[in-house]
Amino acid sequence: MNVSPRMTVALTLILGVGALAFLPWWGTVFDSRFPTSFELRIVLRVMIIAIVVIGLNILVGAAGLVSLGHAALYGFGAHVAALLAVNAGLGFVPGLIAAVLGTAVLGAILAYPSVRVRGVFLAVITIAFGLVFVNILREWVSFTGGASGIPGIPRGELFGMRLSPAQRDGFIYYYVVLFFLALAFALQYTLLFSRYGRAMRATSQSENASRALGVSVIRTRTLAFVISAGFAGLAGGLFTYLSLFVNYESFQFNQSIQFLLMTILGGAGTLLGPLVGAVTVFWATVLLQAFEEWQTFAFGLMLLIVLFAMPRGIVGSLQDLLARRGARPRMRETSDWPHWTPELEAVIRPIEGRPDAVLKLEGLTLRFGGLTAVDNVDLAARPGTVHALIGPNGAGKSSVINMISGFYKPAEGRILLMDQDVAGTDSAAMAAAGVARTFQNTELFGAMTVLDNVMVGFHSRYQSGLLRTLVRVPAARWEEAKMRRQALALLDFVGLTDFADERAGALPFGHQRRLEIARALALQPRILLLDEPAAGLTHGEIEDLIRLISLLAEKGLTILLVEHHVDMIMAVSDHVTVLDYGKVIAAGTPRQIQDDPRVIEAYFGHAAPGAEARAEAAGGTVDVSASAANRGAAE
Amino acid sequence: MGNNMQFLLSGLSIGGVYALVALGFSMMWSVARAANFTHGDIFMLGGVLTVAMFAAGLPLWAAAPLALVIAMVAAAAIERFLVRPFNKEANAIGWMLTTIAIGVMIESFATATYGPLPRPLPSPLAAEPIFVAGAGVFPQELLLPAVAVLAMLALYVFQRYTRTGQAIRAVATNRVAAGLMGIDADRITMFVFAAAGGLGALAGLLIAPVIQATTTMGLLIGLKSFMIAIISGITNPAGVVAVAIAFGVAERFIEGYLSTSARDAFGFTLMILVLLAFPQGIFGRKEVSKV
Amino acid sequence: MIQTLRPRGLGALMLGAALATAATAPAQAQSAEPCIGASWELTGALAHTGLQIRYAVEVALDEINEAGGILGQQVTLRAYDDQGEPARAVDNAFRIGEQDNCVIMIGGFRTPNAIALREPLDEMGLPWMGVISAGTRVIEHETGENNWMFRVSMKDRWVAPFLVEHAMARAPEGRIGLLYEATGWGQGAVPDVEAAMAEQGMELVASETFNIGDTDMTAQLSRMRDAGVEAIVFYGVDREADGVLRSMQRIGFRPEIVSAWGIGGQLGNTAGALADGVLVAGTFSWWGELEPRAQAVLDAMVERFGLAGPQDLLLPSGTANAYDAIHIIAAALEIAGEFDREKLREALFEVSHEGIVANFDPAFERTMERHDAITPDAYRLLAFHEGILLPIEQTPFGDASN
Amino acid sequence: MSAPILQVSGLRVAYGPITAVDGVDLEVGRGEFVGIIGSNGAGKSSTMRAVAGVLAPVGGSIHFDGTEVAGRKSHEMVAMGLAMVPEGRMIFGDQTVRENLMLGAYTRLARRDPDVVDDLEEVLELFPRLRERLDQLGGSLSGGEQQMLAVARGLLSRPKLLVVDELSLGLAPKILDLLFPILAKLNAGGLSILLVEQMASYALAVTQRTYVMENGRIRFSGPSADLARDDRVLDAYLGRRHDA
Repeated sequence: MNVSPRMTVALTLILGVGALAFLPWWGTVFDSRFPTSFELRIVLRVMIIAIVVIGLNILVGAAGLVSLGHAALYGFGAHVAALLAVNAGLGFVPGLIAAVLGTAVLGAILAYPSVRVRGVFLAVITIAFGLVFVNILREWVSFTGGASGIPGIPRGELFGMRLSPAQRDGFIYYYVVLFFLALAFALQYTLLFSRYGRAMRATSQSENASRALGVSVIRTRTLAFVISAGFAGLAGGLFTYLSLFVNYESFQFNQSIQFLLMTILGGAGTLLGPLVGAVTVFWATVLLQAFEEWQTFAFGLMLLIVLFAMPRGIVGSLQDLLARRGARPRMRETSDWPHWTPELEAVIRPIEGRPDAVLKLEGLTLRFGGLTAVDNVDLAARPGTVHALIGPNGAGKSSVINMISGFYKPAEGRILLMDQDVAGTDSAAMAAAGVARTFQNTELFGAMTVLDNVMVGFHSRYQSGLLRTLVRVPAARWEEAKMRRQALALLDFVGLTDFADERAGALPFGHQRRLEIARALALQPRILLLDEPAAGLTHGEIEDLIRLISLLAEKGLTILLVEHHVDMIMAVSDHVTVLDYGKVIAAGTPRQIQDDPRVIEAYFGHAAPGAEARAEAAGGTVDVSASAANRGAAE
Repeated sequence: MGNNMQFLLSGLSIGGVYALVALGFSMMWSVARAANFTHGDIFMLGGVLTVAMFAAGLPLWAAAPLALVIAMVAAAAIERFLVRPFNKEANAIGWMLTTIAIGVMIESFATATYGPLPRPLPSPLAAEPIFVAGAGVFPQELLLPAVAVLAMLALYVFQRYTRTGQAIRAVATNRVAAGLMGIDADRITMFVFAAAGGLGALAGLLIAPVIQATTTMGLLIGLKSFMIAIISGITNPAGVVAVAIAFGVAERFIEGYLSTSARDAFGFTLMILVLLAFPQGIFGRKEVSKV
Repeated sequence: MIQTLRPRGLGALMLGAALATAATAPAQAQSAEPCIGASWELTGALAHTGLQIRYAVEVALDEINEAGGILGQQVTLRAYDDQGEPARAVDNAFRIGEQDNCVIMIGGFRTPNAIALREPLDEMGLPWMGVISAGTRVIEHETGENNWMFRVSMKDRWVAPFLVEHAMARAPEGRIGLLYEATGWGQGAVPDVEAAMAEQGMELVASETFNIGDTDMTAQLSRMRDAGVEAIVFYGVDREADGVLRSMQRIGFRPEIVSAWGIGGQLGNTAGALADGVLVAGTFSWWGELEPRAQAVLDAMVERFGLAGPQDLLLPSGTANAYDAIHIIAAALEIAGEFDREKLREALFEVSHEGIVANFDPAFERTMERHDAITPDAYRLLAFHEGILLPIEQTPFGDASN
Repeated sequence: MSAPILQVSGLRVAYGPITAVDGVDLEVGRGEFVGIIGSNGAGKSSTMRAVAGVLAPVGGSIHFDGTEVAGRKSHEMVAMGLAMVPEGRMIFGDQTVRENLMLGAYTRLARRDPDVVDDLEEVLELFPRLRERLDQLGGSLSGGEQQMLAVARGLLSRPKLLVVDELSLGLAPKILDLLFPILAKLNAGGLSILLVEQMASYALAVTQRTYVMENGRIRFSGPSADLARDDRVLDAYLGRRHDA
């Protein structure tokens, strides 16, 4: 059974909103005391918290950034709304807008240091932020009321209706919150399944691949922070108008931990996870009251059990289970590849104007500390050709690729892309300028689908901005559909159409290599850098890869190929440059290179005097003169 | 000036606590690349167990070492059964939450059995203050920075001159290579967690006579010490101890010259700024990322 | 599918549904259950406060139920944990008022948790009885209207002059400093104390604060010493008071300490002799000679909860207040004649009750100020002597009147 | 002749979905010097890592010194007498040369083997450069010196079998001319050695027998002297075909 995200959202919105909308009237219809305003209040509180958790899910689940200070953002929103209501007499709607925007701005400020570090450093910054925030709230008594908080917040009004969750007011506030929850849920969907969501997931899974595809890691993470903060601010504002009293105690470190728990427990990165997590954890805290002073112990134990039993969270683990049970033993087959279709004409195009070289390296040099890894390398890749860069392990080939793609800054020399010196440009900009690359140890976004991997490659080519994307204006949807068509064409090109919905990490290795090439092509590159694309491939796959590279060159794409697999270099390349110890030791056609004694020595070693030593030591004789290297050199 | 001396002495005391606890974080991080959030609770156990066993009639000379041993066993068990299985999956959030959950359980268990209130631990070194340049301090408090510096030196000597110590350094540098030397990296890691737990618990029982042992005393100290370890560049023990003590002193001077209420806001803002300036921590080394 | 659920359409739909049914909603008028709800701390650093109040509440309810209950019905206690967080206290209030449908709710230790209850109590029409938290704003609302909140405890606005008066009596030059915890209670007391000082024609010479969990107060105390403080008015609880005393010992500065009710018996256990002479405002002490009725209550608590004696009653005033509060509620319900919240509220103004803390006659009056049952004339000064918190008359530290 | 010191059969190694070694059989006799050559990514190092216990094989068996050891951890293998000089050397950069060497003797120090001191002396005779640098940090050594240290460190566990993974990696020919003879000398002294090497000519010159690996399998094997004359070896490297 495979439930698409789209169906999940539609069903959840219809059934969930329907059920929740009916809930307050249950008692009236069925003549029972249920639900009392206690139960409704719990539902309300969970709905508000779920909005925070949805926001956190975007940050943690999509962008892979852990925030242990989210309660502070939530509290900031709550205080903005409360202070504006009490001091400025601002109403519900402007108050809420201010809460959302204000918190989003705070999120941007917090993002500045946060997105530049990872792991525990990020955790420390968010923890510190949360503690500073609470400290300020508590101590700035004249402004925030300190621990006594801000009481007497006037109930909000909307179109003349009292925004109260009480029955005599028609549960109006309940419906307001429900509306915002549904909105948040829908926005979560449109965001996560847009190019922005894909970019976030991409940066969390491989920073390098993201940069290589023109996705700015810093900007994407900042965006995730800001959006996540906006959700927290919204929830904070809603909380203020529910409780009509705020003080710092609802926004402390343990609350941040609870938000994170809800996210992880529900299933980070899943659509329904935040809802399930918020409901589970909040209800647990209510139900576990029966354990009195042992309740926190029971809470910890429950968490531990869930974390051990369901490492991907409740929804994530259930999805895995469903996927496993529903996995029909359908053989997915790779179609014939490379498979050219007219759709690809829009993606892979010859360079206009036919310059004499798409890429030219002049005196390129790279140093690590005292070590010169790349030493004064010259190279020119002519349009529509395959230029191979070879050399033994550690010769500096990958370093050259890394400089061209902007991952390393050269110490000296020029990198001319279409006659423009781009040396030192950062990698995301380099990608946007048309330099696409693959990685030696495939850097796929393993947890994303095969199709999404390719879609990330289109990121820098979209026209629609954030707002249009989130609201899904027709132009944005049309654009998305177009990119999707092109992505499918690229998958078809490498024979992976059947695998489009598979997790990329689950693909066989050979398929991963092909996917990486398809993804790089999505950039509509001027030059494609392939870093050992044949490593780990079977003979048959290498044959196909050779045809693919030749076909691309034929279609006018320029390719720089780093490879160990000599068969392949000889078969596809028009020109070969050989590096050893960072220096160019030979350049020419494959045939010239093949018989160059310097190349043979670099690859194979010369006749080692060690052989004689061994012979002496062993007292035997070894025919050193017969060593293959010598013969090779002699030929 | 008397007040400055007072702030310095008081700061040394709390700084010593931070230093001992942060040193544990540093040790655990070095061998396991893991931040163990139960460490604050191990610190608490050091104090609380000593008090509880002392109250149960055990003499102090027996209660204190016994508390240390229990805390060390607990720390080792946490490594074996919680950190190790989760660390393999490289799911940092997963086991960070796991250790948080265990921390909640430890604290809650302690509160339910020991009670929520602080309880005293008599110590001859905390009965009468001594006076230095017009400032008063309990000898017990000066014990803390002294023990912290000693622990750091002992750690240095241990790692430098003993076989196990060199094995710890080897594991910290490269687990695979350590295994190829015949070192059981898993056992070494567990040993380090136990040792770190011992230092944390030692801090807990040493400070107990001054601040009274409560079951909630681990949370903030643990959190702050962890952050201190991170901002000082967690793998350098001397740096961690120096920054921890400096942070403790800075806190007291902030309290003295600005206000008590500004202490945490200033302290934590300082931390954020330090991380902005030194993304790898003050004494941290930049880890080269390979493409 | 998703397109059909555009936010605007959805919102309109829900608004419409809500409006259509709002008019037909019947007002629920139901009589309440014979239960007393409570929201206080059972976990965390203040977990003992909930447990301590519970001793007295249970014993009072036992007495009442053994004597046939209220209006012939056995009365139960429904106690919930608020973990010290106001929002959870509000959750619990709804649970008590709506799900359990109790006739009244009693409150716990923390002032913010009580302040947060104002609106929900109004909404439900649920009477609330405070037994410890003393914040002025719990009872005296800025709106000038308090329908449902009552209290059998001290009130900071009245405590402040009491503390200042006793502090002044012990400060020859009237140099008083205020030292308070950074909580709603501590911060809320600042204006009260300042006002009380002004009434004496004086000003505070120092005002210092500390955080919950702080143990080193040398910075604050050094400043107070430099300001020449002779007596300290203290708002805080046992744990931080212990820190204060040890810091005082460290810097060799020991002014008189006159504390609000936050300090209980535990300070004697932790600080020992250091606590000698610390004065605490309160309503009751379980040490020393007790009236027979109070002695019976103490015996009952000791027996039922396996206590060692008065040393285990860490909130002496709070437990005594709670005991009296339950009896006042019972008496009011007898007057009301049924378990009806509205009638209970009205009856509270009619009750007269001879309690162990004071003679409540009447317990409450219709002015907002007198929603507090205990008036300043019932306040007592207690003092630590040899680790025990005693009425000051039973100690060598003078009597309450000087 | 006694049983081989190392006998590997049907070995399979995988990294997640990627199979790196696919059914490898090989053996090293006692006192033998055996090489494995092949181009980058052929599965040589993965084979070695499985043999040394750095990673667990997914299939096949490994008999070392008469015991089945597949799946044992590397530290157990060291105790049993297998030492590995890992690819990339893996020197403990912030420990001194002496400390690095002592870590090599870790298991022996644990059982208080009195011969360690003599062995250290012997190893330093073999690598006089290391004697000059005894108190320098491992990280400050040149690449060649680090490789010497790695070999010396491996020897100090007094192994029955020394496994050397990519001795030539990143080293200049000058250094290799120094290092390979030392391995030959050690072998002549009776040490069994399994050498994985990309630089085929060096390996073929010093070893007695050689396996040629390609794509996770043994493509062919034979006496090194014979293989050194075999065109197929060079062609496997340079992509030349007989028919071309």
